[in-house]
Amino acid sequence: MAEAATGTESITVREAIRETLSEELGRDERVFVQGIDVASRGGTFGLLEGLGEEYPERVRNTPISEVAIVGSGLGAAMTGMRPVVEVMYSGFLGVPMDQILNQVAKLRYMTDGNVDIPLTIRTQNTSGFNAAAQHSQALHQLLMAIPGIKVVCVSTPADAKGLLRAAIRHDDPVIVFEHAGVYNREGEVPVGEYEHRIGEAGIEREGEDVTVVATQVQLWNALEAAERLAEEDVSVEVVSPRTLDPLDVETIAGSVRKTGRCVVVDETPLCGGSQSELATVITEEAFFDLDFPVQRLGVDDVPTPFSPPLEEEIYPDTDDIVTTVRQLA
Amino acid sequence: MAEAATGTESITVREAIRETLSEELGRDERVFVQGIDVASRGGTFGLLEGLGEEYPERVRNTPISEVAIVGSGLGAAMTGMRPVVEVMYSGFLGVPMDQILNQVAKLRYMTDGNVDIPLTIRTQNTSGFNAAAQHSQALHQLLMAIPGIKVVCVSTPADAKGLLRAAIRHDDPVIVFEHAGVYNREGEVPVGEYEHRIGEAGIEREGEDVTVVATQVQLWNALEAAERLAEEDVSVEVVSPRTLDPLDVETIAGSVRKTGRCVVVDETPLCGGSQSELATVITEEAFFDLDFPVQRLGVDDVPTPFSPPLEEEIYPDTDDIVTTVRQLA
Amino acid sequence: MSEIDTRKRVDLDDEARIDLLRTMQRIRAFESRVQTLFADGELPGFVHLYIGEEAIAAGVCGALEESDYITSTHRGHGHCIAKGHEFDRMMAELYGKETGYCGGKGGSMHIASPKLGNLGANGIVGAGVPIGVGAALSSQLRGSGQVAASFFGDGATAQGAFHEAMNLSALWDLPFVGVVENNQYGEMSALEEQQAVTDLSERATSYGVPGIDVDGMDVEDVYAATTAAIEAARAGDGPSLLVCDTYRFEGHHEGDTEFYRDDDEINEWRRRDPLKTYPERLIEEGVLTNAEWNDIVDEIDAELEAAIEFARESDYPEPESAYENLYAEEV
Amino acid sequence: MSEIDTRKRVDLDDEARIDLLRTMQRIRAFESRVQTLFADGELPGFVHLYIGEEAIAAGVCGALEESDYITSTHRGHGHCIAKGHEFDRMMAELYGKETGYCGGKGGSMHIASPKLGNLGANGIVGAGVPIGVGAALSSQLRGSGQVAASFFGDGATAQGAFHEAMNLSALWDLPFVGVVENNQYGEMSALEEQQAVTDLSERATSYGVPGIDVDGMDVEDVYAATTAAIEAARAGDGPSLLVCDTYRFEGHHEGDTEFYRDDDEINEWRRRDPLKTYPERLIEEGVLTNAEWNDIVDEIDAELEAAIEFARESDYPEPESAYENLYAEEV
Ligand SMILES: Cc1ncc(C[n+]2csc(CCOP(=O)(O)OP(=O)(O)O)c2C)c(N)n1
Ligand SMILES: Cc1ncc(C[n+]2csc(CCOP(=O)(O)OP(=O)(O)O)c2C)c(N)n1
Ligand SMILES: [Mg+2]
Ligand SMILES: [Mg+2]
Repeated sequence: MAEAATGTESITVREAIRETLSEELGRDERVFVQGIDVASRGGTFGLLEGLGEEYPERVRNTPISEVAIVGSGLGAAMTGMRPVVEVMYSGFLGVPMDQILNQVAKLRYMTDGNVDIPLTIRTQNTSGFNAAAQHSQALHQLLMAIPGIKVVCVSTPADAKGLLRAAIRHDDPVIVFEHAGVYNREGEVPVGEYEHRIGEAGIEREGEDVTVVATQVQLWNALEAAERLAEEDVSVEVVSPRTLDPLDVETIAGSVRKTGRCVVVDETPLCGGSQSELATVITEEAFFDLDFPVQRLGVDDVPTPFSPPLEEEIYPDTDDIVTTVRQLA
Repeated sequence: MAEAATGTESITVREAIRETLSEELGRDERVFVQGIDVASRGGTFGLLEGLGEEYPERVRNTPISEVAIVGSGLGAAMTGMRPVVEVMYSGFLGVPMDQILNQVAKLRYMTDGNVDIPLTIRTQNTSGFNAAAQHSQALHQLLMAIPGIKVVCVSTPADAKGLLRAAIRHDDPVIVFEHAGVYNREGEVPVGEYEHRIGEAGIEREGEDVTVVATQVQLWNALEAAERLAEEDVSVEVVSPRTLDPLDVETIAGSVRKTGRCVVVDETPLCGGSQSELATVITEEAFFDLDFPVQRLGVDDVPTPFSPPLEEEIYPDTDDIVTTVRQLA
Repeated sequence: MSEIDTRKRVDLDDEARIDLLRTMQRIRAFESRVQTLFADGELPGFVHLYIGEEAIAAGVCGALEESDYITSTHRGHGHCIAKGHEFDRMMAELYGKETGYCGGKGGSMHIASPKLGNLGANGIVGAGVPIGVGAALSSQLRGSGQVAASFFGDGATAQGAFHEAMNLSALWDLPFVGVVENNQYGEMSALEEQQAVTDLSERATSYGVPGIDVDGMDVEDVYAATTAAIEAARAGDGPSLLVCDTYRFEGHHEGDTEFYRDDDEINEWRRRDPLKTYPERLIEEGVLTNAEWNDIVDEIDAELEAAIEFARESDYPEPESAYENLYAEEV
Repeated sequence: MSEIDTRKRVDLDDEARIDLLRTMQRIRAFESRVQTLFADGELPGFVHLYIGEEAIAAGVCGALEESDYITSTHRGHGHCIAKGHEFDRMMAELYGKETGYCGGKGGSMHIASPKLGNLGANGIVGAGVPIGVGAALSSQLRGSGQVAASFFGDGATAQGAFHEAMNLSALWDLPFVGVVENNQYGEMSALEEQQAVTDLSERATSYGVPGIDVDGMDVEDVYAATTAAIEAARAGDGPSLLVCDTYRFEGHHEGDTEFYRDDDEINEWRRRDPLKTYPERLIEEGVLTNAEWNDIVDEIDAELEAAIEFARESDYPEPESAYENLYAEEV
């Protein structure tokens, strides 16, 4: 944890990301940002607007070359820089996957720790924009399955600030999954150089009856569901993993040991999804306290269709969470 | 199922693969094989030796261009051919990952079924060859997480023949994970045009006390462990999933409902590994019959180190399976 | 490898020339209506318009046979229209309706009918090129005489997929035509900010492939170059790379503020608008009267309005259909 | 973009020339012993030997400063030796011992010491090129004056990663040198079976980068070309691509039966063996006496035997160390 925060302010995820990048660029000359149209347009969804003018040398537009974007970021990270590279949509991660799987994630290990890799990869999951199958994906489950790169996921403005800063200052490669669906979400954020600890989950709402573990858009749905269920006297504890790999098993399983019932909600397809990983470690840690098997909500193993009613169909929503919790409670 | 088999013969996995490819090339002019050095050297581990001379037009050496190898296979599959493309090591799958993730797996869905994609991708997991981190990987968990491509894994000679033939004749994309560690394994195979059904698991050994679900090298270890445990009067049922996606939940969970105890052994790293997916669906289906949480054996979330004692350390072996089963029994 | 004479005059009779013009106008009209429909909030998702680049799709697909293949891009409506896709099912797809070419699953970035030889529009820059090369390989193996053409942008030439595919197609003398739609920008960044060498036809020399500079604002030049490339391809002389200079008159996608370019540049290019210059030329050359041209425009507009009506009145797909057609063989 | 005069004579005094020879001999001696040790079953894993290609590593690394960077390949022992890695820790790594450069975690395909400027040997063909370009970017951003050179094979030029990296390095004028080790084969397939254009220096023109044909059997030619490329790089004139013609005298990896090439071809190339021609030349030119050369050979052999002894006597790493050093920051 860098400096203690004094007070909070209410900002959006979008603002938190921009602010944090601006601050880190200002604080440390080794930090630079590269990606497609990051300097001019401000990257995906215009998040970084103006940053290119503030730091013309260190906010760099690249060609449309994800292998080179990630690979050159890695080379720079091994040689004294702290790059923050952007892959516009998580759906594009397949393009530079070898650089991530075999280079970024393995080079430190293969050299027995003789080099640090302070590389941050920013990308974002998308749902709800009718952007169709290639652009609308949640893909953090693939990265969780790769030892050697840490995976964090941004749900709230505090996450955006705390996790992105932690990633940039971290000496290991970290991939930060943002989500297009939460960029305009507003929330309280500690002022100052606030940093989340990588590997620490957060209890976003306390409760007694059922634990809901949720990320990104689904975290907001879970909080809404909890609100609605409270009216029915069902007390829901909402846990945000924040760091998906490494996972804060203690906090998450601790909650489930208390409630005995658990729902995991995420937007990854169910087969091989993050839900399965979470359900498994929760079950291992809290087996004898569980009244029912951990319930998983996610996409039922199809790509994301374009048409609005189809896209709505496949993603979990607040109603789905409410219904599932009710069945357990 | 094509034709009924009459009798069996004992062959190796290696022979079964070569034979099946040769037969399918002979039977159907739409089938062709491409990959690095497949024609001359016979591909990875010389498996396809001589096939290039039998079918010079349809067994094709490619440049070292996995994106083009897979992508052109896809284009050919959409236009009347039934390509079998080879990615030498599963560790190289990161290179053509976008073609797999966004093209092969999504094109049928995105066109609402207006095109079939009878593409087979052959690759192989490796362990035990001191081939180090990039070449020694089990990566089928990444593919299981992608809806739109079916994932099968070859453990025995019968699998090699039955699954590879099924993949080639299948109208959907199938990725066949072979394993360098089982190529020389011998076993009984039904003669004739034998085909496994995609989506069907196999009970490789019947037992009453504990279910061990295992693949590839670990399946052979599991069978060995079962043999040893039998001497201690522990009766182990060994299940081979064969098809990892779609998974034959009924057969696997059926076994666990009977035994009440389950160990899943695979060579994927534990976080996000196939073990978590299997443990989750087993737990969901057999929760109230389980005496203990499903136990997972795999790699404890590191890449594969080169040095023999280190590599031995990280992979499960027969002893590990025996010990784990004993704890449950 | 063959030498291709791009300046070879192709025989285009009046009817053929009018067909080229009609195709361009179909695209222009379609895209213009899509623009307003999107602005009106009628169309969900992202939309990348082809306005300004019509001569390329019309010229290339005009030279292809119906049975030939194409792969398309995120900016793909023009390719669809030129390859024979109908307005109504295209429009329905943009609305996300069940009557769309993809039953609503594809949308703007993925409209395609493989049955019409369109192997897919692609949201991944560069990813269609290896697929196109695979169709060419298939054609070669089957001895079918078909050609495959892949459309892609200038930006895509920075992607590894483009290079791997070009090398393979050249190595195996595949009947393939790579069509670079060089509209001077990849998203909001100019060509020279993305490519070390802006003369993209240079990238053909790496593979010993003819790299042909084409005036992408002149449908006949595109047609002629494509015809030559196709002839070479069908003759077994291997692939070509056509670098078509063009310009998109609208933003990268709808909603783009276009802060990165000025009106002078846009106006300069607008003077070369193929939907201005080509009808003028045909009228001047007596191929077409003004009245006939107006009739064509009206006819297309009428068809388009009917298509919009069709789309609007079509039903959304049943939600459950989201789970259909992922696989041919269900278990 | 700069014009590089590759034929520019470089000043090489006697000592420098002997150093180049010594480096080559160090590589040859090392690889030859590795070959027998592997045949004797002493070394686990896969081994790809650099025998025949020594002039490239020696010439390139001879021209680099210690603080400059390289990225290496599956055929990387020669690069390591030329970049200053010691025999003993290299040999220990090949044995999988804890005293190896990577504590036994890397092995033959991944020996590297980032502290010596070697950013990693790579088992993925082509994957080191973007990493090298990133080191050059870092150097440019830090204003450190360092150059990065990436070694890769002819086969790797068919990989997209190579192209994306070359374009980026050229676009940004990065201090980067791409070194193609064109040994005429990728695995068991000849250059012409893999590359549509076998003159690989053509691939530089796509990026406006000097593509320099280098005699990869002549260490001074390699040294001269690299020196020119480095000068241009340090002057801010951007990257170069050196295409070094060479030949591997042994199989692709140990165990390769070499069915795909005949003795005539091998013998033809062996006549140009730099470990035959260069010592002859230096002796002929009076730079070195026969006796001095023999001393060098003996000295290296002695060091090598000591290194083997060191490796043999070193311990295997503790099994638990398999779980160490994945991360700098454990949670
Ligand atoms: C692999 C990948 N990277 C980035 C993007 C985001 N993107 C969509 S269109 C586009 C620009 C493409 O430029 P170009 O190829 O010139 O085609 P144009 O849009 O100009 O027609 C980019 C970067 C993408 N879709 N895929
Ligand atoms: C991405 C990838 N594909 C395939 C391989 C298997 N492979 C290892 S070395 C090699 C040949 C490489 O040829 P080249 O680049 O010319 O280097 P050389 O071995 O001749 O030095 C191949 C295909 C690999 N390691 N990585
Ligand atoms: Mg463009
Ligand atoms: Mg080679």
